This record gives sequence, C-alpha cells and structure tokens, in this order.
Amino acid sequence: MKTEKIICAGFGGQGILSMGQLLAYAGMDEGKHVTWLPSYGPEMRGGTANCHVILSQEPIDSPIISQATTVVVMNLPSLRKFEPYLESGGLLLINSTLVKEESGRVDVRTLRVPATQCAIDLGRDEVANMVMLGALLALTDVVEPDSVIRSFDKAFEHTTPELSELDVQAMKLGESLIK
Amino acid sequence: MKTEKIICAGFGGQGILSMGQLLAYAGMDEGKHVTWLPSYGPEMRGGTANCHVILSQEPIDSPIISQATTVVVMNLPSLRKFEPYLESGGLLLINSTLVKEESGRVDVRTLRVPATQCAIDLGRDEVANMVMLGALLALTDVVEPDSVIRSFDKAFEHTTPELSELDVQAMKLGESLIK
Amino acid sequence: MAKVLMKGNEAIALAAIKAGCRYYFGYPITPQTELLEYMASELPKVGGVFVQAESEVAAINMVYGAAAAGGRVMTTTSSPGYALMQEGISYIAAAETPCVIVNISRGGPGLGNIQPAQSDYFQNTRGGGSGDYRLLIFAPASLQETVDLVQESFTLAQKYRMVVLISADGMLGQMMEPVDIKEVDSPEDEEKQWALTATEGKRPPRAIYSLYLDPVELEKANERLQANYEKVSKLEERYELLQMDDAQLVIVTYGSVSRIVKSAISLLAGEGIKVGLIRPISLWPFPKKAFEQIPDSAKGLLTVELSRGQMVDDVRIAAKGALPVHFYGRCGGMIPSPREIADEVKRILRGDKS
Amino acid sequence: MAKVLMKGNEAIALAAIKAGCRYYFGYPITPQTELLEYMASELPKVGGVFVQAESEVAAINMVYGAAAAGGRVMTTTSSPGYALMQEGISYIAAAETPCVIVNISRGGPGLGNIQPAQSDYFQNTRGGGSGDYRLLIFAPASLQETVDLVQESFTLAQKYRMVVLISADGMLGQMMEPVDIKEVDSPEDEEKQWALTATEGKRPPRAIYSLYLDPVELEKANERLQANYEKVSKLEERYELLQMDDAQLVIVTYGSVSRIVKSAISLLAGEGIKVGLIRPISLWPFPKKAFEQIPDSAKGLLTVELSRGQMVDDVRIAAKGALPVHFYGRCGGMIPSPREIADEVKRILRGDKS
Amino acid sequence: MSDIKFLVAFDRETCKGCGLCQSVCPENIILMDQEHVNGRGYHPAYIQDMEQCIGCQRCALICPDVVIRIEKIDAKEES
Amino acid sequence: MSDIKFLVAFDRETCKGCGLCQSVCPENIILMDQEHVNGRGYHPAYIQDMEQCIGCQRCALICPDVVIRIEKIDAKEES
Amino acid sequence: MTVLFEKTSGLTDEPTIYCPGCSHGIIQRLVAEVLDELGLMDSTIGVAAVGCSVLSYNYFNCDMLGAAHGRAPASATGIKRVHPGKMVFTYQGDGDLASIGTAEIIHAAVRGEKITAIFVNNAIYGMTGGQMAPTTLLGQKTSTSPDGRKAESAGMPIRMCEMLATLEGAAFVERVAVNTPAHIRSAKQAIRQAFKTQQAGQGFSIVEVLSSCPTNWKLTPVAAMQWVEDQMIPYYPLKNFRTPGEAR
Amino acid sequence: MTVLFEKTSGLTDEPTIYCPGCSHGIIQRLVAEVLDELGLMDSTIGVAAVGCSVLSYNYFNCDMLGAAHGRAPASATGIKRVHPGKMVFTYQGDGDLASIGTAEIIHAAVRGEKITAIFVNNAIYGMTGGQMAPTTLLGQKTSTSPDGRKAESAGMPIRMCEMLATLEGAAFVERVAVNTPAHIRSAKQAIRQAFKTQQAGQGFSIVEVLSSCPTNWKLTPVAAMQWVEDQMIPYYPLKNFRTPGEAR
Ligand SMILES: Cc1ncc(C[n+]2csc(CCOP(=O)(O)OP(=O)(O)O)c2C)c(N)n1
Ligand SMILES: Cc1ncc(C[n+]2csc(CCOP(=O)(O)OP(=O)(O)O)c2C)c(N)n1
Ligand code: SF4
Ligand code: SF4
Ligand code: SF4
Ligand code: SF4
Ligand code: SF4
Ligand code: SF4
Ligand SMILES: [Mg+2]
Ligand SMILES: [Mg+2]
Repeated sequence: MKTEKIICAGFGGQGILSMGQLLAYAGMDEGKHVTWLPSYGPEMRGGTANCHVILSQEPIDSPIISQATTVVVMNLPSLRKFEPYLESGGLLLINSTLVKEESGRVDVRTLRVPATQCAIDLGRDEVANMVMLGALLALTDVVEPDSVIRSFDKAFEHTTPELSELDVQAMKLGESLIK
Repeated sequence: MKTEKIICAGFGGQGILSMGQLLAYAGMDEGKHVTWLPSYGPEMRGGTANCHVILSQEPIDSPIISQATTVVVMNLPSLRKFEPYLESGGLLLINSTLVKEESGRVDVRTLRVPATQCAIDLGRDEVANMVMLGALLALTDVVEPDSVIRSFDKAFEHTTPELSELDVQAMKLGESLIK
Repeated sequence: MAKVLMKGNEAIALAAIKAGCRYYFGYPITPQTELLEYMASELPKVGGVFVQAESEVAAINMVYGAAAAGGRVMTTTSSPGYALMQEGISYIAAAETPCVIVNISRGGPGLGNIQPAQSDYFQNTRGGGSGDYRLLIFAPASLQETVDLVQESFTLAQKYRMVVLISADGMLGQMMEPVDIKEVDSPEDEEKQWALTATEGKRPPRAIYSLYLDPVELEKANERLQANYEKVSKLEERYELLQMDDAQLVIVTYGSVSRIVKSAISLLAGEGIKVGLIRPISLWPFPKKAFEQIPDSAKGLLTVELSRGQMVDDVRIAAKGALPVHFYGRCGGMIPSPREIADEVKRILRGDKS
Repeated sequence: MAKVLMKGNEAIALAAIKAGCRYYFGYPITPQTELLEYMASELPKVGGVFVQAESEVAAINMVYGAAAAGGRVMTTTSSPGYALMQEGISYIAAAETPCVIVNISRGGPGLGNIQPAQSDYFQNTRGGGSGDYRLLIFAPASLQETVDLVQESFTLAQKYRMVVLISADGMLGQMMEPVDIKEVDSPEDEEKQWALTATEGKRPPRAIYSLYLDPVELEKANERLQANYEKVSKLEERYELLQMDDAQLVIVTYGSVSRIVKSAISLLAGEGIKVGLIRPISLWPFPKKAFEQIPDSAKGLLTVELSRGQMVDDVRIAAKGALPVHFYGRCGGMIPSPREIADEVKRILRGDKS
Repeated sequence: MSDIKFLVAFDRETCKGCGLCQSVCPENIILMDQEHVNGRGYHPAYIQDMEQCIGCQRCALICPDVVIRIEKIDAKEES
Repeated sequence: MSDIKFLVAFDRETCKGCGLCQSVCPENIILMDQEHVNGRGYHPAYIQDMEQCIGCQRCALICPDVVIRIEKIDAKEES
Repeated sequence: MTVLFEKTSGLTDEPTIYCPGCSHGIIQRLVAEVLDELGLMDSTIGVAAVGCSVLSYNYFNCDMLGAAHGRAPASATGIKRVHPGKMVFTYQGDGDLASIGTAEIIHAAVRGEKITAIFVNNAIYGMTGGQMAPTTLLGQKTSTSPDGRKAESAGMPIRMCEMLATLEGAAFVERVAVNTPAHIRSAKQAIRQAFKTQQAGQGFSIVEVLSSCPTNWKLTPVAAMQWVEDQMIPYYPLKNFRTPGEAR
Repeated sequence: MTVLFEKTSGLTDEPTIYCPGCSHGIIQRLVAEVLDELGLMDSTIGVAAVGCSVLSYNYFNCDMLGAAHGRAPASATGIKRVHPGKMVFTYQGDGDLASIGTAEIIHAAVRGEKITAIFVNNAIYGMTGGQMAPTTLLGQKTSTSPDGRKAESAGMPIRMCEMLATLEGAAFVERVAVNTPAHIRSAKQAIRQAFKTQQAGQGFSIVEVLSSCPTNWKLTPVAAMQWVEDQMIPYYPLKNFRTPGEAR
C-alpha cells in the first residue's frame, strides 16, 4: 500500500472528525503507521471542520498534508478550500446533496455521493459521514471495512447499539452506491 | 573643595534621610553637583536607615559610596555596618547617647556627639539628626550652615515654623558642641 | 502497555498520571483543554486531586502550594495563560519547589488564535518573571517523545528541585498518533527534607519563601540557584542529529515543525541536496554541544520555526559566528510545507539570500 | 525650567505630566511607589486621571482601554508586578495601541527584595507574553537622561503605535539628582484615525482587537508588526561610547551600574589601563552598530550587569563571535564597587579568566 | 382577498434551524423545512399558514439570529 | 512583707515603647522610661508601683510585642 | 403596511458564529436594540470579552475593543476615564466575569465605575468546549465535572448579583433570563435601565442574563430553554437587586 | 506563684519588624495562642502573604509558606489538597486580600476550601508606605488619596465579610477588632471558632480583624486604637456573619 493522505472536511457537526478517526483506528488495527490531525476550536461551530489522516507502512514525519491522495468534502466551502490540496490523479469525494457545484479540477478522479440525502432517508442527518466513508472504502483499499467496524467503540465512545447499527447501515449504503 | 562622600545611618525614624537631603539641597544651592541615595523599604522600620550623599565640583558617576569621606552613625548597628566604609583619615561622627561602644578604627578622626541626649533636652527626640548635622558642619566645610537653613522648606515639606525653629536651635546646639 | 492511538493532550495527561502525578491545577484554554478534561475525569479515579482554578494566576499559585507541600504536581496551559503564570513561576523557581508545566502553545501575540505556533520560545526560555532563574525545558516532536519526556520530567523536577517545562504546540496537543505509555515505578519518594508537611512535633518548623531582605542573602540564594543550573546545563543538553556528514547546510529546528523539516530534508535528498539537522530537544539548556558536530562541508545554518525567529538568538550564540545563520519561519498558525522549506534551502545554497 | 533636585521616581512622573500624559493606572510596589504617589497628587491638578488599580493585571488592562480610546497613558511598576503585566502587554502590542511603561526593577527571583537589580533584562527584552512582538526599550543611566527619554517615549509610542518601556532600577528610582524637566509642546495630537472615540454618527465603527481566527490573517497581522519593528530597529538604536580608541578591553554595560563602571574606567585609566565603554541606551533595538566601532586593540568584551548575565546573550550576538565575551555581575541588590570591577578587568587582561 | 393580516418573513440563509421560533408560536404555524438545507447546513424555518398568524412577535423575540421580520398588513379603509 | 500580689515583668529590650499597655492599665501604673533608650532605640515601659496592680492582664493582652509576662504571687496560707 | 419587527440598526449584517439556538444572539440583539432606541449607539464604545461572544466586535454597530480574558471591566474603565461622556459597556460570559475576571468586575463595582456590564451566565465555559464554570449548577455534568459538579470539591455555584449587590458602588443590579418571550421583554427592560443608570452617572450597572448553551449542555435549543426555566431560575432567581435611589 | 500570662510557644523568639504599637503583633499572637491552646500548632501549615506581615513565617512556630502577593488562598488550597488532614491558614493584609487577591479569596470561599483566612484590615497598604486600599475609609488621607478618598473616583470602601457571607462555601465569617482588651478577647474567640470550623471540615472560614497602622495613619499607637473605634468600627461593624449550622 502506498501512503494514503486523506483530508476530510465539512460543517462542524457533520461527523468529519470521527470519520477521520475511524480511518486512523482502522489503520492502526491493520498495523499501519497513522496520524490524525484535526482542525479545532470555535471554527468547528458555524464554520468548517476538517482533519488530516495519514496511513503508511513507513513512520510518518509531518501529520500535515500538503498533497492529499484523497479529499472528502461534505459542503461547498470545503470543496473550494481543499480541492487544491489534491494531488494529480487523486480521489475527490463530494457530498452531492449539499454541493451542487462542480469541482474545478479535471486532473483528478471525482465522485459525487448524495450522502446527506441518503442519511436523511435513513432518518438521521448525522450519518452522512458514514455513507461517505462507505463510498470511500469501496473505491480504495485504504483500510478494510471490517477494521473500521472493529474501531467503532474507540471512535464513538458513548455510542449505543442502535446508533452503531445505523452507522453500519449507512456505511453499507455508501459502499453499495459504488459497487 | 574635594569631593565629599557622606554616609548617614541610624534607626528608621531618626531623620537620617532628611539629614542627607539637607546636605544635598544645600550643596545644590551652592552650585555643586550632588547625588543622594537612600536605603528604602521596610528595613526603614525597625531596622536601620541610611543614605549616601555625594557633593562634588565634578559630575558624579556613581551615587553609591564605597569609600566615604565622612560617616555619621546614630546607633550601634550603623556603626558596625558603616565604619569599614570610611577612608583612612576620614571623619567618623558617633551619636554617643545611644552608642556607648568605641569604633574599631584608629586611622580616622572620631567624634562622639551626645545628639540624642541634646535632643531629649530640647524636648524632641526627633531633632537628634539636626544636632549631628550642626556638629558635622562645624567640623567640615562641606556646605555652609546658611545653605542648609535655606533648604529647610524643600527637605521638610510640611514643616511648621515652630518645628523649623527647633531644628535651627538643634543645629546651633550641635555646632556649639564643637566650637 | 501496548501502543494506543491517543490525542496528544490526553496522552500527556495519562503519562503524567502513570508517572505518579497526583495533583493537578489548571484552567481551560484551547488547544490544551483536553488535557485538563482528561485529568478531571481520570485523576480522581486513582485517588488524585483535580482542581479547576479560577484563573491561570490561581492555578500556578496552587501548584506552588502543592509543590511546597511535597505533592507531585502539574499544570498545563497555552500561551496567554502561560503569560499569566510568569510571576508564580518566578516564585516557584526561587523557592526551589519541583513541578511540571506543559505549555501547548498557539498563535500570538495577544489573543491571536488557537492554531499551532512556536512564538512562545522567548517566554518559555527567557521567562517573563523577574530574576535570574531558569526552567529545564523540553520540546518534543512526536507523541511518543512527548509522553516519555513528560514522565521523565517528574523525576528531573524532583532531582533538581526545579520547574520542568514541556514546550509543545497545538499540533502535538491535538493530533493522534500511536503511543506506548509506560507504567513508571514511582516508589514513594524518600521523605522530602524540605517539604511543608506540618512538624507533628518531630522536627523544627520549615519555611519556604523567596524574600531575602538582605542583599547578601539574596545574592547567596541566587548563587545556589546558579550552581544548580550549571549542573543541569552540563547534564541535560539533549538533541537529535540527522544526516550531518557532508551536509551542505544544517537546519536547526525543534518541536512540531521539525517533522515537516524532516520531510523537506528527504525531498532534498531525493534531489541530491544534502541537508543536515540539529533538533534541540532541550531548549534550556540549549544544546550547544550539537553545534560542535557541524561538518566542515556546511555553508550555513538555517533556523526553521513557527515564529518570526526567536530561537535564532540561541542558534547565533551556539554557532559563535562561525557560520551564517539564516532563518525561515511562518507564524500565526500557518505551517510551511516541506516544499516551501526545500525551496528556501535551495535559495540559500544558490546564494540568493543571505 | 531650572534644575531641581528630585527623586528619580518623582522626576519621571513630572516629566510624563509635562509630556502630556493625562492618564495613569498603577499599583503600589517598592521601589516604584513614589511615582504612583506623585501621579496621585499631581495628575488631578492638571485635569488628568489617576486610578489606583486593584492589581497590576488590572492596571495594564486599564492602560489598554485608555490607549485604545486615544489617551496619553502610562503605567509603572517593579519586577514582580511587571511579570503580571505580560499578558496585557502582549495584547497591547498586538493591538498596536501606544503607551509608556516604566519598570523600576528590584532583586529577584520571586519576591526577592527591593534593592536595585537588573535581572529583569530577559522579561524586559524578550517579554513574557506570547507571540512575536517587541517593545521599544530605553535604559537610562542618569536622572536627566531618564526624564528626557520618558518624555520622548510618549512621542515615539504614538509615532510607532508601540509600547515604549523605560527600564530602570531601584537606584534610579530612589536617588536624587538635579534634573531639568522640559515643558514639552504636546500639541493636541492630530485626531487618531484608529482610536475608539464612539462614532458620533460621523464614521463607520472601529474595532481594536488581537484575535485573528484565520491563520492567514494572523500571519498578515504579524507581518505588519514585523515591518514596523524593522523600521524601529533601523531608526532607534541608541548608545553611548566612551574612550574606544586604543582600548584594551571594552566594557558593555547599561543603566545604573554603568555609572559605577565609569568610575572603574577612570580608576583604571589612572593606572594606565585603557578600557572602553559601550553603553546600550536602547535595549531593543539592541545597538548592534556600536559593536562595529570596537577598536582592533581590544582583546575582549566584558559585560557588567546587576544580574547573572542576561544581557550577555545580546552582546554575544552583536559581537558575532569576533571577541571573547566575559561577564561580571552581582545580583540581589548587591552593587559592585569600582574597585571590584577594575580588579576584574585586570584579571581578564592578565588572562586569569576567560 | 386573502385573510393575511401579518407577514412573517424568514431569511432562509441566516436561519440556523434551531426551532426556537417554532417552540414559542402560540398558533403552532412555524415548521422546519426538513426537505432543504441552506448554505450553512441548516433546515430553515418557514410558516405553513400565514393566515393564522396573530402577529404576537414571540417568534421574532426569541430568534437568536434575527432571521425574522414581521409586518402588519394595514386593514383596508372600511368606510 | 510587701503587698505585691502580681508580678508584671517587661522585656525591656523587645519593648517598642508604643505606650499601648500604659493606655489600657486601669490602675494607671505603667510608665514609659523617658530616661533610657533600649538597643532598638525605644523608651521601654515599666511599672511604677507594683503593689497597685490588680492582675487584670489588660496590658499583656494589648501588647503587640509580647513583652509582658504576668505572675500571681500566691497568697500565704493563712491558717 | 407597518413594520412590527425588524433587525435593529444597532447590529451589523455579519452572521454570528453562535451555535443554533444559542441565546447569546438574543442578548446581543437586546443590547443593540436598547442602545438604538435610546439613541445612544453612536456614542457608545463596547468591550468584547473572550468567550463565544469574542467576535461581538463584529456584530455591534459601534466602536468596540477586544479585551483580554476576564479583564473587560478594567479595559472599560480605561476607556470610560478617557471618554467620561460616552456610554461604555462590557459583554462577558460567566467564565470570563465570574472566574478569571472576578477581581476586575468587583473592583469596577467598588469604584462605582460608570459602565454597564452585560453578564451572560450560561453555567458553562462555552467557547472552550463545555468546562465547569463557577456558575455551573450542582450535579451539572461538564467536561471537567464529568460526574456532575460536587460541592465537596468544587463548592456551590456562585451568585454574582447577590454578591455584587453588597457593594455600594453597584447602582443597578438585576438578573433576568431570555428563555421565553416574556422573560425576553423583561430582560430588555433591565438592560434599558442599566444603560440609563450609566447615562445618569449613578454608578456601576450590571445585568446578569441567564443564557443557554445547547451545544455544551448537550440539549436541543428548545430543551435548553426549558432547562433554564427548570434548573437555572430556581437557583438563580430573576430579581432586581439594586436600583438607583431605592433604599438598600 | 502562678503564671497568668506569658508568651505562647506558638510564637518564635524572632523580634518582629512591625512598627511600635502596630496591632499586627496582637493578631499574630492571638492566632498562635489559639493554635497552641487547641493543640494544633504541630499539625498546622501557615501561608504568609506579602505585606507588613511578610516575614510572619519567621514568627509562627509551624511550617510556613511565603506566598505571592494576593495569592495566599490559592497556595493554601494547594497545600490543603495535598494534606487534607492538616490545618492550613493564610495571614493576609487588606491590600493583599481585598485588592490584588480578590479573585483568590472569593474562589477559595466559593469552593468551600477548608482553610482559615486571617484578614488584617488596617484600611491601608502598610508595607509599601501608606497607599489607599480598597478598605480605606471615605475621606481618609493616604499617599495615593492625598485629599482623602473620594467616592466619585475611588468608590466606597469594600466590606469583605458582607460580600463573602453571600457565598455558600463560606462557613464561618466574622469581623472583630483588637483595639481594646475586650475586643481582643472576642477576637480570640472568633479565631478559635474559625479554626474549629476548619477542623470540623465545615468549609471556608475567615476572620476579618480591624487593625491599626499608626505609622501610615500618622497617629500615635494609642490614638490609632481610638481611630479604629471611632472611624473604622462604625463603617465595619463587628459582627458574626456566618457560623456553621446557623440559618442564613
Ligand atoms: C488567559 C486566558 N485563559 C484562557 C483562555 C481560554 N478561554 C477562552 S474563552 C474562555 C471561557 C469562555 O467561557 P465564558 O466566559 O463562560 O463564555 P461563553 O463562551 O460561555 O459565552 C476561556 C477559558 C483565554 N483566551 N485566555
Ligand atoms: C505583584 C506585587 N505587587 C505589588 C507588590 C508590593 N506590595 C508589597 S506589600 C503590598 C501591600 C501591603 O498592604 P496590605 O496587604 O494591606 O498589608 P499591610 O502591609 O497593610 O499589612 C504591596 C502592594 C508586590 N510585592 N507584589
Ligand atoms: S408572530 Fe406570533 S403567531 Fe405569528 S408566527 Fe410569530 S409567533 Fe407565530
Ligand atoms: S428561531 Fe430563528 S434561527 Fe431559529 S429556526 Fe427560527 S428563524 Fe431560524
Ligand atoms: S495587669 Fe492590669 S493593673 Fe496590672 S499593670 Fe497590667 S493593666 Fe495594669
Ligand atoms: S505595649 Fe508592649 S511594646 Fe508597647 S510599650 Fe507596652 S510593653 Fe512596650
Ligand atoms: S458553545 Fe454554547 S455558548 Fe457558545 S455559541 Fe455554542 S451554544 Fe452558544
Ligand atoms: S507600616 Fe503600619 S501595618 Fe506596617 S508595621 Fe508599621 S504600623 Fe504596622
Ligand atoms: Mg459561559
Ligand atoms: Mg493593610
């Protein structure tokens, strides 16, 4: 596996940071070197939240990503802010429910996923992140879906069985959109 | 006039600082360069107070005296502390009412003045400093007594005519002890 | 213990607890807050004491009291909060009471922002308190190094009766990385011969203070401190060197940003440019010895910081004028990319900038 | 005005008033207190405002408010009190609001004592607040120089929208010396385009702050500050040189202790030993230019301070490793005699000590 | 002509969908638009049946984001 | 034998001559020794007529420098 | 057509960073409305504290200073002493005013400083993510009182108005809430009186406003308003503690 | 022969630096006597504040810490939390406790910190030479209120006990004086009760002691005691404000 550098970004409250943490926990579970770096503080409310996740077979120097292999954006400001970070040939995942606009990048692989709509359909806006994650896992081999599911307890400390169930459902739905 | 470096020392409350200030004001009145540097702070109460006064025809570098031409001590701790500062051949003035002990210095000119006793006789312990100052002026030409009297207003900001009168009387008494 | 994935702030807290820290006094401030929160939830579980102070001023003075009472004590904060602690730190240093402080720094001056920055170098290394005192300061670059140094800090603080400061920034405080946090054997410390424990009628009273009205006494107290600092500066210089042989240029950098510098050095190596690295781990004592190992091939030094050049002073002093000292830094939460740093190196080697 | 014999603290206060200072916020602390007391009694007489704050923390934040409101404002304190002001000073520096601060320093660390000492050099020049900010700092040696610099400080603070710090110690604060305090023409300042005066419906609202959540903005704000500092450091280096021709050794010293050094230099001259003097008057910007004038005859530099060697760092940097830098200092209120300093010079010239 | 006496207008882009207006409306006529999400990610409030509005302004009073503007439609002169 | 019932002793060297003891003594028997100055520069307190002391301890209670020690001379057994 | 309610010109058009349903927005609007209605907006200088309202210098349509955490009353004092004829107010949270800034608010009151403090008590540190404040209720769970505040280790919640009302310099002291339209109306009245007290030069004035923090309380905005009613008001009674001219 | 009065072993033999007639000496003796009589001296740790009593770590015969100006209650908190079984007290002046240390004393009380504060109110900054304190009386001349304190610019004197008594955590609050033998006896009672409150773990306790400063008041020691009676007590009534177990 090559080194994966993933930026996830969206509104505060869209579960961006947990999405990233799930990837990091799963990567660690698979014996990879991992780092996770969030944006933090008041910009999380109202503004945007994002995190940088790196998974690698090698020790990781900087936890900050200046050239991402994958960018996942859940809203328009995040698309505009982070599409330039994507390396040529990288993967751009867009939450098409909230982002009607197109990316300006033509040198990358772009995929539009109606994540929020799927989540609304599942009855909980909050699981849009899991739909997106499912799609990401279906598209790449960054980590195994099972490693992610094994990490639920760690990333969502106070989750209930019902919510976990919904999360898995959302992830599967995301996967299914791709396959 | 050679440069005069005078250290005055005694209990807090014995008017040590004013004695020094009077010398400085008088020196300035006479067109000399002067500096005055007090000890200060809580050591003034209970402990000892002292000040360094320099009068010179030349600009003065350090206001701190490491070799004094004259040392005036009003109590025993001050004698012990400051007699080593006196240069050979210098003048040592001791308040003999409170200091029964002798100085260890034999290479200096020592004079014992019963300043506190004189002050008690005048009815006010507080004017012992003026008795001492009178003696000092009679012994040296550091400044003219008149220059000192002219400086009363400046050094004793809130004095009354009666108190000034007493101060002058004490000074004269001090002078008379010498002449 | 196996490696766990933890947020820097929480890892520091856990490391401290495992090193026997049982007293914590702090005040919330981003990007340090998770540390306080972790202490609030975990310390009571091991019989420790967590107190949220009314301010950083109160926090550091509680630390002073607890340290004087012989407790293993810590506080943590971030830049503006650290500024408020300066008077208290000066008191603690003067009283020779051991404690550990963590400053997870952020952008300044003033309220600035909460992003990673290293512009506390001056207040960390030169203090903002009055008097001739020093702190033992470590600036780790990875979470593993951070937790190891935090644990050692408690030992060193006791040993030297000194304040040990861990200087990190928001990046280290906020990121997650796998760490292995050891259970430190913290045998009940031998009875501290100086601590305030009440006499219990068994010994004469003790007093801990920093007032010496008599200058002779105060100078003596200062000399005692200096002698201790002398010892510490001989024994505790720490640094990492990388790729110094044949280096054309040596980068001096520390803490979080050194990780990016390492990426830049790899980048440059790929382009056939050899760049060495001196990474001070102890900021005080500043690792002067590292500078003796600069190869003759080096044409200069480049200091890289997340500030406008505060460590440059120490680098200049350590380099003794032997080599030109260049500087590259970003600030206010801006983080340079490895590319930017590599480009700067190339510019310097081309001689575009001196 | 003719020369008058005044205590340093009172002379500073009067000089400030004559330079148009109309707002003063402070807190008592020895050996600065007479300054506060003079302001309390004299400011109201000229229609000014004196407020005794509840603490130094409050005082500096009142200064921040008054400065932001466009007032000519000052505060004064001494070492531990100055430490408490660090956060506020960082805010003021970040907000670019002009004010004058006087630090009449005393012995440390901790409570220390109230005797003259210069161990605030670090906290004065490197700050204890967070962020990349600087103060313009003057360290006068005589009362005349002090009052002149205090008066100029108000002008410079406005000009550069910067904090100007007068660094003096208890000796200067407490001693009396004749001074001539000028009546400064302080023409009603042109309307400050940035001050908070309420809009009165005539202009858009103004805001003064130091928070920049966006790192790009915060870095820009920092660059603006740096550009200003760059300018100041070009224009405001100040120093006194003495007897540099043929000097065998050059002493670098500042403030009160430089007076004693001068006596020592005379002493040595009497013995046929030529010693030069560099006396930094501005501590920041540190007068690097002065060091270009060190004669070839000089075998080394000797830094003399009333501390354990804090200015040495700046001297080393300025000397660029060209000459050995020796140090001699006393602390805690101990003051060296001219003889002691002269002996040290002789020891160095004999090569007893390096 | 309609029976609308009051016009309650919401700025859909600044609304944060907090639901406070809804909770205080005595006529229960305010709803959150679950179908739409505005540019800031919220479901904005809207009024279902404007005719029932009694112009009490409770919604506007409690709205933390000053999203609501209320007008009274002047009654026709009835002479 | 004397009529002294109480022994009030002053440590003349620690006395600061403040006169507080004098001011509270109901029997008015405490005086300041104007003739002498102790090593710290003060005129110490002393008692003029010990027989009049009623042992009320007011002087000791108010003395800020804990200069005063009071003893009661036990009455002779009168049997 | 008559406009019954519209945005006051005392506020700028800047969107706030507050969370949905956070009552900071209501309080800030009331202050702006009062200043506007009294015709004082143009002669007012405000001081924003550090907390969720830290950016309020972008929201109020008047000159504003961004103060250091807890020190707004000191900086307001500096401003007021330079411009005694202007209206000066601080806008502070409970962490800011009742914790780190305790000395500054008390001494502004002691001095009878002619400023108005708007004190937003939401029983928590909002900005930093929900730590215990001195005002946090007994048993209330926060990130630094994870098992609920305990009197044994953290003491009882502080009632600032009751404490400040003991000071002679505090001319107007009132506690209000903004959890219902009725309370909002009274809150506005109190804010108006506070500014009038300042205008009349009668001394220091403060209005404590019980406010919600749905995010850190982990409640919906509507439930948060109910929590103010059920939990906060019983401990923090809504009441006027001091009015100029009234006997103590 | 029976000893009726002698120096308590709670005090060392170190001569104090206090001025003649300064009542700091009386108060410090009372504290030592009480601790001695309660048999607590050996299990006590004291905290000396910055002020004229700064050297009190040399006077009390127990372990002592020299705290930073105003921060004694914070440092005492640190000590008490490490040694919950020991008695911990602070000895603070009015500049220290009521000015720079306002936040620290209030929050020690809010937390119900089990410490005892001995608060020496002499209406002035003694140590630094007689500046105005927050407790300086109206019209009282000090070096920073040379024409007498004016309410207009400096406000009214602060009554700390009245303010602290509003806090739940303050279990014992009493104001006493030491200007007469009778007052001294009551003062000792109050100090005893304060320490007993701490011993019983009932919360924070404070005794405010009206004290003289002949030097800075520019009065003889005897006149100074009279000034306490005539000027201070009317404004600062001697009174118990809180006793554990009593209804508020
Ligand atoms: C000196 C200092 N310490 C800590 C902080 C971090 N901080 C920012 S806001 C805040 C408290 C916010 O709580 P509150 O005042 O209650 O306001 P709210 O956000 O709840 O409205 C803190 C502790 C800071 N900025 N400066
Ligand atoms: C931070 C700081 N500010 C100021 C001082 C100076 N200072 C020493 S004691 C004191 C006040 C003393 O007054 P008070 O507390 O009333 O005690 P008193 O001497 O009257 O007993 C002050 C301001 C200091 N030591 N530290
Ligand atoms: S004005 Fe009253 S009735 Fe109309 S929508 Fe608003 S709350 Fe409902
Ligand atoms: S109260 Fe305001 S922000 Fe909240 S839903 Fe209603 S209109 Fe939107
Ligand atoms: S014990 Fe009473 S009567 Fe005797 S000397 Fe003392 S005060 Fe006077
Ligand atoms: S009260 Fe004490 S110190 Fe004062 S005069 Fe009497 S014995 Fe001496
Ligand atoms: S965190 Fe709380 S106080 Fe802050 S904006 Fe959000 S709801 Fe309001
Ligand atoms: S200055 Fe005042 S308080 Fe201090 S020792 Fe002297 S009389 Fe007592
Ligand atoms: Mg709050
Ligand atoms: Mg006092």
